[in-house]
Amino acid sequence: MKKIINDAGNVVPEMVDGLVRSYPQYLRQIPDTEAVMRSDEDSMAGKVGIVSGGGSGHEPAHAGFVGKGMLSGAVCGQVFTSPTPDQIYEAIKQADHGKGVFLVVKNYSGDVMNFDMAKDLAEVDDIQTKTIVVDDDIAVEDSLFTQGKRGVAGTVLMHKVLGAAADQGASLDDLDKLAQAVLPNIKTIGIALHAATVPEVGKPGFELKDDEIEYGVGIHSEPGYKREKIKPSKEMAEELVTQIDKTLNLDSSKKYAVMVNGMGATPLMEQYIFSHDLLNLLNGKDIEPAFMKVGNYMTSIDMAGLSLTVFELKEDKWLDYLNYPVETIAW
Amino acid sequence: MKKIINDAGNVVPEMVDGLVRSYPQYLRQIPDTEAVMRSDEDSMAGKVGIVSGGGSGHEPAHAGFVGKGMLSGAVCGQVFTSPTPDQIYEAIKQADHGKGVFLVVKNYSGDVMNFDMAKDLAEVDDIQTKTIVVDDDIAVEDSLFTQGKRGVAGTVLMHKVLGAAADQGASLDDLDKLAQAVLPNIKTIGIALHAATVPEVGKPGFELKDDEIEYGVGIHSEPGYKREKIKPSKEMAEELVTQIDKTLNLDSSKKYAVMVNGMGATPLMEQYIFSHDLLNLLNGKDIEPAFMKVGNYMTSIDMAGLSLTVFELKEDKWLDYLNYPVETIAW
Amino acid sequence: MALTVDNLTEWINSFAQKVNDQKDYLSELDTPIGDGDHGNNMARGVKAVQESLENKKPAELTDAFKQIAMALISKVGGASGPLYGTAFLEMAKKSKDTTDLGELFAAANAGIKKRGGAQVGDKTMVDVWEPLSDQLAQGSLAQEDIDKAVNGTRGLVAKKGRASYLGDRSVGHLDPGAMSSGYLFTALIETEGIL
Amino acid sequence: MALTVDNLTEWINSFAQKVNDQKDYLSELDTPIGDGDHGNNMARGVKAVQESLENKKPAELTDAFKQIAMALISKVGGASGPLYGTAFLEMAKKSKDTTDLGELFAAANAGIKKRGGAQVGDKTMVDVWEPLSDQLAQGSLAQEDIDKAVNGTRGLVAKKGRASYLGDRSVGHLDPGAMSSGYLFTALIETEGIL
Ligand SMILES: Nc1ncnc2c1ncn2[C@@H]1O[C@H](COP(=O)(O)OP(=O)(O)O)[C@@H](O)[C@H]1O
Ligand SMILES: Nc1ncnc2c1ncn2[C@@H]1O[C@H](COP(=O)(O)OP(=O)(O)O)[C@@H](O)[C@H]1O
Ligand SMILES: [Mg+2]
Ligand SMILES: [Mg+2]
Ligand SMILES: [Mg+2]
Ligand SMILES: [Mg+2]
Repeated sequence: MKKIINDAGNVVPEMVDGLVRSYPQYLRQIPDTEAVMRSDEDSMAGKVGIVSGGGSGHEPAHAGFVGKGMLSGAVCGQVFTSPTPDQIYEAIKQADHGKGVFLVVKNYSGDVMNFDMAKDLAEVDDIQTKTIVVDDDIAVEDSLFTQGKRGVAGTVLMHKVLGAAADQGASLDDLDKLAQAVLPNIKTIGIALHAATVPEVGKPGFELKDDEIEYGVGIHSEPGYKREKIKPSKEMAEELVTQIDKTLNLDSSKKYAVMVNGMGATPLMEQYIFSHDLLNLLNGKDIEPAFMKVGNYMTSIDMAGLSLTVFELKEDKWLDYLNYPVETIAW
Repeated sequence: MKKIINDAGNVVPEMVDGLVRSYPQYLRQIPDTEAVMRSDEDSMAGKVGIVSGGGSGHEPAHAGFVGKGMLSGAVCGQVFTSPTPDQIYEAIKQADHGKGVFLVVKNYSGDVMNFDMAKDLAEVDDIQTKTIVVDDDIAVEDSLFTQGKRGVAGTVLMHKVLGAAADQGASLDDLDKLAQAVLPNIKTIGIALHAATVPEVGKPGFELKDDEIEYGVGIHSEPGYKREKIKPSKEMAEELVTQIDKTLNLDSSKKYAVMVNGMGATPLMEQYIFSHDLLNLLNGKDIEPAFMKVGNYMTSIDMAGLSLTVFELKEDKWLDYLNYPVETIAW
Repeated sequence: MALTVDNLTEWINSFAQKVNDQKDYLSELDTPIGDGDHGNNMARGVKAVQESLENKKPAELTDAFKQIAMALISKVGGASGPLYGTAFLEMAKKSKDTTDLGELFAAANAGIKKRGGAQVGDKTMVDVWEPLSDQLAQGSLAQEDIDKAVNGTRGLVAKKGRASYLGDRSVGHLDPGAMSSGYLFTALIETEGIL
Repeated sequence: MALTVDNLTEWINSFAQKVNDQKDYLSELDTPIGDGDHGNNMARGVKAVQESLENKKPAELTDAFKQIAMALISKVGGASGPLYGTAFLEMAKKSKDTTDLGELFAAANAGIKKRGGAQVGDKTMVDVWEPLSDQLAQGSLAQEDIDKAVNGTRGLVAKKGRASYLGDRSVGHLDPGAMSSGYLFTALIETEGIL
C-alpha cells in the first residue's frame, strides 16, 4: 500500500481537518466529532435540516455536498464504517432550526442501525426527524428477508433533490413524501477494474486479475454479480444499460437524469469515453438525458471503476431540483 | 493496462465527444476538430477571447475550465501531445469577438511551437493574439539556454485570473500585462507515487518500487529531482513547502492562494490529509491561505500523486479574480 | 460464583485481548463476505472499553455494563457497534434486577435481534448469541458449544449484514461477527468464578 | 539523378515504413528522457502523409512537399509535428527555385532551427539535420554518417525539448527525434536515383 497518509488509524480525523480548514467558506467541524456542518448559518434559518453521512472513503461524499441548497451536515464515520450514533446526534441537533431534520441514510445494516439510534436520542430532545434509506444499487437482489439493496451513487441525487426542496421551504412531511416518491426511480449499477485499499487493511478488498473486471461491485468492495475479461468500454456500457433497462424500462417518452460516477482512481478520460458509449446507446433508444453529470461523486477510496445512475424524472419539478443552484465543494 | 476505453488510438475523439455531449450547457465541439468552445455565445460578446489547450490526459484541464468567466475555448491534443496548429487556429477564430484572443500555453516545446504556428495563421486573418507561456513547475532548473520550466497545475490559476479579467472587459493588452505580472508569482511542485499509463503505450511512463515516491515529476511522467522511500504525508508536505519557500520566500506579511491538485488516481482522502499537513506547516509560519482549492484540476491520466501550487497574491484584485463566479464544469 | 465488577472487568479484558490477538483474522474473515474491517472495528471498540473502565472505574455492575455499552456505541460504528452496544446496554438495564448471566444474555440477545432484525440462521452474530445464551441459562456452556455455533455459520446463506449481498456465495465462509462473539463467550467461560 | 514526385513519394514511403517498423523503439527511446510518444506521433504523421499522397496525387514537387508538410503539421502535434512540418514546408518553398537536395535540406534545417531555437549540440533532431544536410550538399552522405550523427546524441546533455528537464541525466540516451530523422536520411540514400 502506497498512500499519502500519516497513520492508517488516523486518516479520518486528519482528512476531515484538512477538508474543513481548506474550505471554511462551506464547512465547519463540530468540535470533538468528525461531523461537519454548513458554515452559512443564515441559509438554514427556518428550514428543515438535512443530514447525511456514512463511512468515510467516498469523498467528495458526503461532506462535499454540504452547503447552501444541499446538505446541512454530514457525519464522517471511520473508513467504510458507519458513523456512531453520538456523532450523528450532534449533527442532528445542529441541523435543527425548529423545523426538524431529514436524514439520508444508505441502506447498510450499520448505517441504518446507527442512524436509528441517533434518531432515538434526538427524539428525547423533541427534535422531529424523518429518514429515507437509499437503496439504489440494482446489483443486489431485493427481498423482504434480507438487508436488501445497497445505497450507492444515487444517494447524491437524493441529496440534491431534497436539498433544493428544503431550501425552498419544504416541510419535513413534504420532504418525506418527495423522498419516497423519488427513491424507486433512482437506479445504479457499477463496475470495478481494481478494488479499494482501506488504509488500516493495507491491501485491496478483493483481487482482480490483470485482465478481469467485475460487474455490480459495491462501494465498499462488496462483491458483484459477475466477473469477466476486460471488454471495450462500449460493451461495459451495454451491460450496465441492460441492467438499468431491466428495472426502469428505458423509454423515449420518459425523461431521465444520468450520473456517471468515477470510483476514485479512474480518470475522467475513461469516464468521458464511457459517457460517449453510454450516450450512443441511449440515443439508440431515442433517449437524450435531460440532465447529466460525469465525475467523482461517490467514490470508493482508490477503487478503479465507475457506476452508472439513471434517475427517471417522473415530475418536471425533480429536474428543477437537480438544476437548482447550490454552494458546495463538489456538486 | 486495464482501462475503460475502446481503442487506444481513439481515446481523444471519443473522450471529447463524451464530454461535450454530457455537458452541452457548457461546451460545443468545433466540427472536425477536438477543439471545444464555450456554448454561451452571449457571454463572450465584446470581450477578449481566451484559448488554452495542450495534450489530453490532464482532465478536467483544459475543457473543464471553458465557460462563462473563464476560458472561451480549449484545444485537446492527442494524449500528452500538443494539439496541432490547424485546430488551435480554428479555436482562435471562434474565440475572437473583435477584441483579439489571448493564448495560455504551457511551456513545452511542442505546445509553444504549435501555438506559435496557429498565431501565425491567425495573423493572416488579422486576428490579434497575445500569449502567456506558463512555467510554474519549480522542479526544473531554469536557464536561458534550455526550454526552461514546465507548465503544470498553476496554469489553472492563470486561466481563472485571466478569465475573470476578460469577463470584466479587460483588453488584450490589459490581459497581457496581468498575465506577465501574475506569472512569476505562481509556483508548483509535484510528487508521484505511481506513473501514468498512456493508452497507446500500455505501461506506466516510469517504474517506482512499491515503497518509492518521486519528487518533482512532471504531468507527462517527466522525471523529477529525487526518489525516496515513501514517507508520512507530513514529511512530503514539508519537502514540497521547503521547495516552494525557496522561490517564493513564504512570509506571513504576504497573501497566498493555494491549490492542492490530485494527479488522477489519488483519492480526495489523501489530498485532504496532505492539506491538513500543509496547513499545519503554513500556520507554523503564521500563514493562513487567503484562497484554497483541493481536488483534481490538472491531472496526469491515472498517475498517483499530487502537486502543490502556491500563488503569491501581490494585488488584492488577483484574489477577487480567483473568487469571481464562473460557470464551468470543473472550477 | 457470581458476577462482580471485578470479574466482569476481567472477562472484558480477556475478550479485548482475544480481539486484539485476532484482529487481522477477524478482518480477513470480513473480506470475502464483507468489507474487511471487522477486526479493526472491534479492536477500536475494546480499546475504548478498556480505557473507559480504566479512567472511570465503575462501582456498580450497571454502571460497568453501561460504560462498556457507551464505549462500543460511540467508537465502533458499522454494524457491529450498535449491535454489541445494544447487547451491553440491555445487560446494563437487566443488571438492575439480576446478576444471573443467563438472564442478562437473554436480554442482550433479544436486544441484538430487535436492533438488527436478524433471526437464527441468517448467518450473523445471532447464530452465536442465541444458542449460547440458551446454554448459559441452562448452566452448561462449553468451548465445544461455542465452536459449534461459530462454525455453524459457515454453511449458512447470509440474510442480514453485508454478507447478504452475496446471496448463495456467502456459503462456505465463517461470519466475522459470529467469530468475535465466540471470543466473548470463550472469554466468559475462561474467567474464573464468573459462571 | 534528380528529385521527382515519384522518387520523393518512394522516399517518403520508405521513411513511413521505417517509422512504422520502429514505432515501439522510437517510443521507447522517448521514455527515459521524454514522454514515450515519439513513435506514436511519427506513425500518426506518416500515415496521414501517405493517405494525403494517395488521395490527392500531387503533380508538382512543390505541391508534394506542401502536402507532406500539411499532413505532418495537422496530425503529429507535440514537438516533432511542427518541426518536421516546418522542414517540409521550407522544402516546399525552396522547391520553387531548385530541386537540389542539398539546398532543400539546408532550408529545412534552417526552418527547424528557427522554429525550435535549438543549435547543434542541444541533443535534438538538429544534431542529425545539420551535419547530414551539409554532407548532402557536399554529395557524400553515407549510412555511417547517419549512424554517427544519431549516435552522437547519446553523449550530449539535452538543452531543448522534454529531455532538457533532465539536465545531466539526459546523457547516455539517444534522442528519439534524432533517431527518426536518421530514418528519413537512410530512406533517402536508399531511394534509387534520387541523389
Ligand atoms: N442485521 C444484523 N443483525 C445481526 N448481526 C449483524 C447484522 N448485520 C451485521 N451483523 C453482524 O455484524 C458483522 C459485521 O460487523 P462489521 O464488519 O464490524 O460491520 P460492517 O458490516 O458495518 O463493516 C457481521 O459479521 C454480522 O455478524
Ligand atoms: N526545440 C526543439 N528543437 C529541435 N528539436 C526538438 C525541439 N524540441 C523537441 N525536439 C525534438 O523532438 C523530439 C521529441 O518529439 P515528440 O516526442 O514527438 O514530441 P514531444 O516531446 O512533444 O512528446 C525530440 O527527441 C527532439 O529531437
Ligand atoms: Mg464496515
Ligand atoms: Mg508528447
Ligand atoms: Mg465489516
Ligand atoms: Mg514525446
